[in-house]
Amino acid sequence: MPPTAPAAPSTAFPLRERFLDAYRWMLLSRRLEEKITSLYHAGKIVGGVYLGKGQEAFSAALGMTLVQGTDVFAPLIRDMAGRLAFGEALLDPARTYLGSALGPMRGRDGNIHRGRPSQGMPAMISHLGAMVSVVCGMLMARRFQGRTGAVGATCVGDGATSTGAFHEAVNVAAVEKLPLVVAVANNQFAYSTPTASQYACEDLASRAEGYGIKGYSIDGTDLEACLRTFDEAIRSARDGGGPQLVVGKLLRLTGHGAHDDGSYVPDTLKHQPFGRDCLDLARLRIIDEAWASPLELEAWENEVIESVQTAVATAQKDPTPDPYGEKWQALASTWLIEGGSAQ
Amino acid sequence: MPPTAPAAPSTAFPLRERFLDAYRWMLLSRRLEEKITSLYHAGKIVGGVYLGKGQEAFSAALGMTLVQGTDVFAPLIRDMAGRLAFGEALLDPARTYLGSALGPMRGRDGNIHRGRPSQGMPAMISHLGAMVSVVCGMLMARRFQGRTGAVGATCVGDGATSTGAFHEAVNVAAVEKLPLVVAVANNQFAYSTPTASQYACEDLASRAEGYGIKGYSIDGTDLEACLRTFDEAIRSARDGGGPQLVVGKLLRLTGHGAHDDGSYVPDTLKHQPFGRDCLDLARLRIIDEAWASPLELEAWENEVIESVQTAVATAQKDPTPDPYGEKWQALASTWLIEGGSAQ
Amino acid sequence: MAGPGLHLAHRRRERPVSITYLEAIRAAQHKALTDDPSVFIYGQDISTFGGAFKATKNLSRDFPGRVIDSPISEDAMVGLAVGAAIEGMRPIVEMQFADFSSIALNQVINQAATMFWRTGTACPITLRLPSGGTPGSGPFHSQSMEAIYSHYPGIIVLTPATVGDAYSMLLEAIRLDDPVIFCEHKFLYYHLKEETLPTESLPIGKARIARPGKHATVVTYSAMVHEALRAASELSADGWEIEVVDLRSVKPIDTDTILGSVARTGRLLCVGEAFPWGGVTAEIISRVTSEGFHLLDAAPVRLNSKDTPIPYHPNLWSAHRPTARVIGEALRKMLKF
Amino acid sequence: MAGPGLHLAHRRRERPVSITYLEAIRAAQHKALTDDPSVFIYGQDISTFGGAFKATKNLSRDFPGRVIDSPISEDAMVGLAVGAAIEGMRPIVEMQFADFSSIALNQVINQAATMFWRTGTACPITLRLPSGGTPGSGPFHSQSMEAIYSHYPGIIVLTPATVGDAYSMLLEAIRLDDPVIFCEHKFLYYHLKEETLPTESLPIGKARIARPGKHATVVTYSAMVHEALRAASELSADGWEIEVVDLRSVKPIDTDTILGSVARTGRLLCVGEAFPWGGVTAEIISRVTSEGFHLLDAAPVRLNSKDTPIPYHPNLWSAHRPTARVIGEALRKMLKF
Ligand SMILES: Cc1ncc(C[n+]2csc(CCOP(=O)(O)OP(=O)(O)O)c2C)c(N)n1
Ligand SMILES: Cc1ncc(C[n+]2csc(CCOP(=O)(O)OP(=O)(O)O)c2C)c(N)n1
Ligand SMILES: [Mg+2]
Ligand SMILES: [Mg+2]
Repeated sequence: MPPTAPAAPSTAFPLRERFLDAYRWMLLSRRLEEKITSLYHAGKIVGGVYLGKGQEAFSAALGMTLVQGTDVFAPLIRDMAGRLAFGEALLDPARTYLGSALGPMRGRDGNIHRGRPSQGMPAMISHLGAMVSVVCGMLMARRFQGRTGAVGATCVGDGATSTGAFHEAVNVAAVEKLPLVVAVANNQFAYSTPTASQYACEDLASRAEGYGIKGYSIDGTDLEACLRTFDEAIRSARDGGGPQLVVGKLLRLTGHGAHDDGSYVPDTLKHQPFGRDCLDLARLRIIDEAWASPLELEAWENEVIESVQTAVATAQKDPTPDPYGEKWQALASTWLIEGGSAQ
Repeated sequence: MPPTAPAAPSTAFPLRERFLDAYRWMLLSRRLEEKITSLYHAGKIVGGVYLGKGQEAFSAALGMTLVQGTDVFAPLIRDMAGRLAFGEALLDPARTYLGSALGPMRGRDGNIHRGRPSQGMPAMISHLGAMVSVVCGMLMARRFQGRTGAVGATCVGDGATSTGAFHEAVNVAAVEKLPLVVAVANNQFAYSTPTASQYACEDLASRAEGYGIKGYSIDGTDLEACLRTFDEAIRSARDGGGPQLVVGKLLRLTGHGAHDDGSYVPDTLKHQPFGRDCLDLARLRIIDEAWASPLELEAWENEVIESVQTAVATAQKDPTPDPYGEKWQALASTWLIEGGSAQ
Repeated sequence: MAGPGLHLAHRRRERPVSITYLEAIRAAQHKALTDDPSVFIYGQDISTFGGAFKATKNLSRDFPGRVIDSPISEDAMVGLAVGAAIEGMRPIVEMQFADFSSIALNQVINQAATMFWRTGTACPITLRLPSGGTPGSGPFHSQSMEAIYSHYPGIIVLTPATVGDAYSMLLEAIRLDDPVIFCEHKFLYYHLKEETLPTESLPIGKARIARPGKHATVVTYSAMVHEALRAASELSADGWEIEVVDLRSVKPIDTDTILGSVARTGRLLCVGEAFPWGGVTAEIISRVTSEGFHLLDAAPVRLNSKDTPIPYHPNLWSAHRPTARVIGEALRKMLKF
Repeated sequence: MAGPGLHLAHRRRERPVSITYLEAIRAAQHKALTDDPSVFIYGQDISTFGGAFKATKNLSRDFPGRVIDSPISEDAMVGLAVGAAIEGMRPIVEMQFADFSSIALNQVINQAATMFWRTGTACPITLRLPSGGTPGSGPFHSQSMEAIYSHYPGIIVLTPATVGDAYSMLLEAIRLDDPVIFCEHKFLYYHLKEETLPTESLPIGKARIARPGKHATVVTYSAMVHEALRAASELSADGWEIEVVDLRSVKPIDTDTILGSVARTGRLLCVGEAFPWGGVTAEIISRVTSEGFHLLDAAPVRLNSKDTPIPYHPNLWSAHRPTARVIGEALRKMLKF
């Protein structure tokens, strides 16, 4: 797995280090998701597959800038890059997608719904917008417990901004001045629905003012912009600046899920600047700036592919959930669980 | 009951006529609510009593500017003035508050929950924010049916802006570019909760931009401002300008309900300009401008009191709901109603 | 609005090709849009995309402007439908999955369901809920929410188990003047096929004897009808004749048909896919034992899902919900007494 | 977290003044805030104002920063509580009225209730729902929502009927590691008084024989316990000894205690204030007839509210819900067979 960047020695923004780090997380995410997609088409994956292609820069920059162990990160369906960058073990997605009994969800929930809440990464429920208030609560707990300096970040799509849950939670965060960073990956579609049928404002970042919070609007395919903006937003939240709303303009470079060809996405959008592939852009930039040699780039590629293969191979050998061993206990208070004829 | 203003002959804003009309609706509302309050304290009212004191200018200006029969008006708990100005018969509130079987709700629902949905005035449910989308639907229906030129207006408080329902509905209205006017009576409190615990922005009107709709911020105690702003907003909505968000700053000059002394409202707020009584202000303005003589003012006062007394007297003689005659039918499809042992 | 019995008056025979449960739902919407200009459909991705399950495929092409994509705002979707219904429209709302209707609960139970009783204004809305479990769908794309909606007054809750019912009950639902929750089972969408669409059908509110029998009655609905039928044919090898009652509508419940069946068999098994506490199976047993106590020769039995969220992994999922095997076992045990 | 039986270990005797059901709720929260720094309360108007019913009066004064006013955002209120619980806090959320929890349903049934099963992380939140009817409160300030929450896995649903239970069950609820829906009945808030707070109590999950008897069993809960007790004492004038079982907790249900009672009496009447379809009464009858069929000498009977929204006018309201009179009539009729 890619190494983490050494802690920045000066207050100057360590662009090269961060950029390279992010690039490697993006690469890992892309290759892992490619592997998952081919497993999906081979019928090896149970349940849906939703991909982050085109959103890796935005997601990785966020995940990387958070500090695992201190901060909270509530990813959504296209945040493989951010998850890995935040510190999710590669085996977690591999096991979950492959239906292993040993993954964090033990076959009870799947794929994008994985998480480790007690380690700062809630396991999303499907209902869009619903995780934002959960992160608020995790931050409130830190405030009660005197654990200062923590930030909580969560991702949503353009579509999720239309949910009442999103609105209520962002407003609560603003009222409580919580160190919340909400990253909106505006990928121009919610499933098949274009933004014109989702909202009527120019830029979703313009919602920030109405909540009394700080808003940022960036090109989500530009890794440097993502890194610098999340650095600023997270620092500002950490320093007591209250909630931050970061909107990244980008394009979903895949169907809604692996089952969807996304044929409704018009070519005109694909040729817009925000329709470019952030991974390609990042690689070109690295070459351009000579931040890494072609050899290094190739080595990373191989390294990433190998770690993906190892994780997948491990997960494929795992046992699947055993329905006979399952005790069907939805309560921690086991003595209050009813058995009986009703089931 | 006060007469309606003659149709404006010119395009110039007929300030005097509108102002005087509005004043009389405000007066009627105030006197009716005073009567209801004293009946409440005498134990004659069933259920809660919520009053519009301090909000009559804002409410009446809205109700008056809408056209009954064409437009939709979904009032909330402090809109006695707006309801009457829109065309609600005085007997409707009188009967509802007094528990008459002959009121629009027939004893099934009470007081502020009254309405006549099929006549353009939905009967609010208690859940705040929930009526906004209903108005959207009433406007969508008009669009489908080719009934053009209609506007739908609804009122909410500062507190209701925190609901997911409010957010979802305003956004839907923006996406569909519906002729919706949302009037936010920012009376500084939601029950006991001050605005500082409700939202963190400077002015709720700043939310308009984030929805891509037009916003207005006015002094809700200034009747002229209310009349002119609603005139503009309603005209703009009628002309295809999409949703309009009008925020009126004012102070609730009463407890949350007749049961509440509102002792938590700090004196400093009461001494702010927006803490003044809009009815007093309007009367002073009339006298100042010599728009009506003291004799006329007195005549209106007497007229209003008489009509209130007549309505209340009528309602008091009405029969109360008869539980034995009640058929307990929640479905229009009567043949699908279950009787039987379960009840 | 058609009264009882009239509801199929104007139907003509549809072209006789093999049609799935999902296609029947699409056909019913097509017919409703054709017959009644006050019908429109509102939901996520239902317009040109044709819906997550393609239940509205081509409808926006055939009925421009009447099949509208909504934002991801379930509360507002239902609120909007209620408002339109007040004004005489007959909206259909498609939830992308039944599970997401939890967001709209308030508008359903408090706004739509109370409208007629409170104000005398009818509220003819139809909410289509793609319901029930399929392998790999997990806790939030598998729920059966009929118990939640049926508990509240002012709502009709339908659970079609056949292609024919998917078609005729949806058509009738749209014509009813009340809010209808239409629980269409995703497991049946593609599996279930019939040759033609029905030209006649039982009215809403009537249960159907899906298989006649005399030794025991299974009362069930939706996808579980097919598990019960499988169990019944398995038991027939041993000479047991199991009667299967398909409720069709869970609110109202056709108690008479159930009592009639139990009168014949003396034994009652209730099967539902929903969670075990309360719900349809409890309601049925409660009614039968209250109103037909003397008809029972043995204790009634019920089968529901396990009392946990619905698992994602197919291994767990198939153990979580009742199946033909489990139903068969329960029947054999019951028939011993 | 305390296991069963341990839950009252550290309680001392409270000062012996007359205390209402509402005051007991306040006292329990006071004690919880005192005993456990991880407890906090979140809700509308609960801080300096002390809540719409004054259930948190003075608590923000005594526990600064731990009793927090929320915006009018029920979904976010519960979501926030879940997040805090993940991190080891024990939040109490006050809904201003149970009816408004419809807005929070999704966070309750899908977020809180699935947390432990899905992730293994405990979710100890307590939702206080001021529930049930009072005269003049109407359709949206009177609801009893226990059936909705009990249907979903992963939730404990409590319905205290006495001052003592309001106190001890709330304390125990806060200590449990699972989401608890605490249905406190508004009709009992001021009416119900006891001399002291309990120092001991039955654990959650156990029902209580509120009145022993031998001719018939009434199983009920919350405010209806008192209607049933009134009916029972009325019938005692005619020599009938009616046993009244107070469920205390409707999920889980103490089926053994109920079966024990029915075994003694042979007759079962279930009474609930909630709507008639499904719910507690159906669940009880279904359990008793499934598990104790041979114990019954007559058909079980159930009484619920009418199947309409809850009326505002007291005339209608008193006819909508079961009362001592109606319960008495039902018992007399049942005792004839
Ligand atoms: C409340 C709710 N309604 C509907 C859905 C079904 N759904 C799943 S993903 C999706 C589109 C999401 O769009 P967006 O928020 O833009 O995220 P993206 O998929 O583009 O990353 C929808 C409608 C859901 N998950 N939750
Ligand atoms: C969803 C919801 N939650 C809680 C309540 C209880 N409640 C009734 S009025 C009120 C305060 C409303 O404040 P605001 O919206 O500012 O209107 P105002 O009373 O000031 O006119 C509250 C919390 C409710 N009616 N609906
Ligand atoms: Mg999107
Ligand atoms: Mg207010």
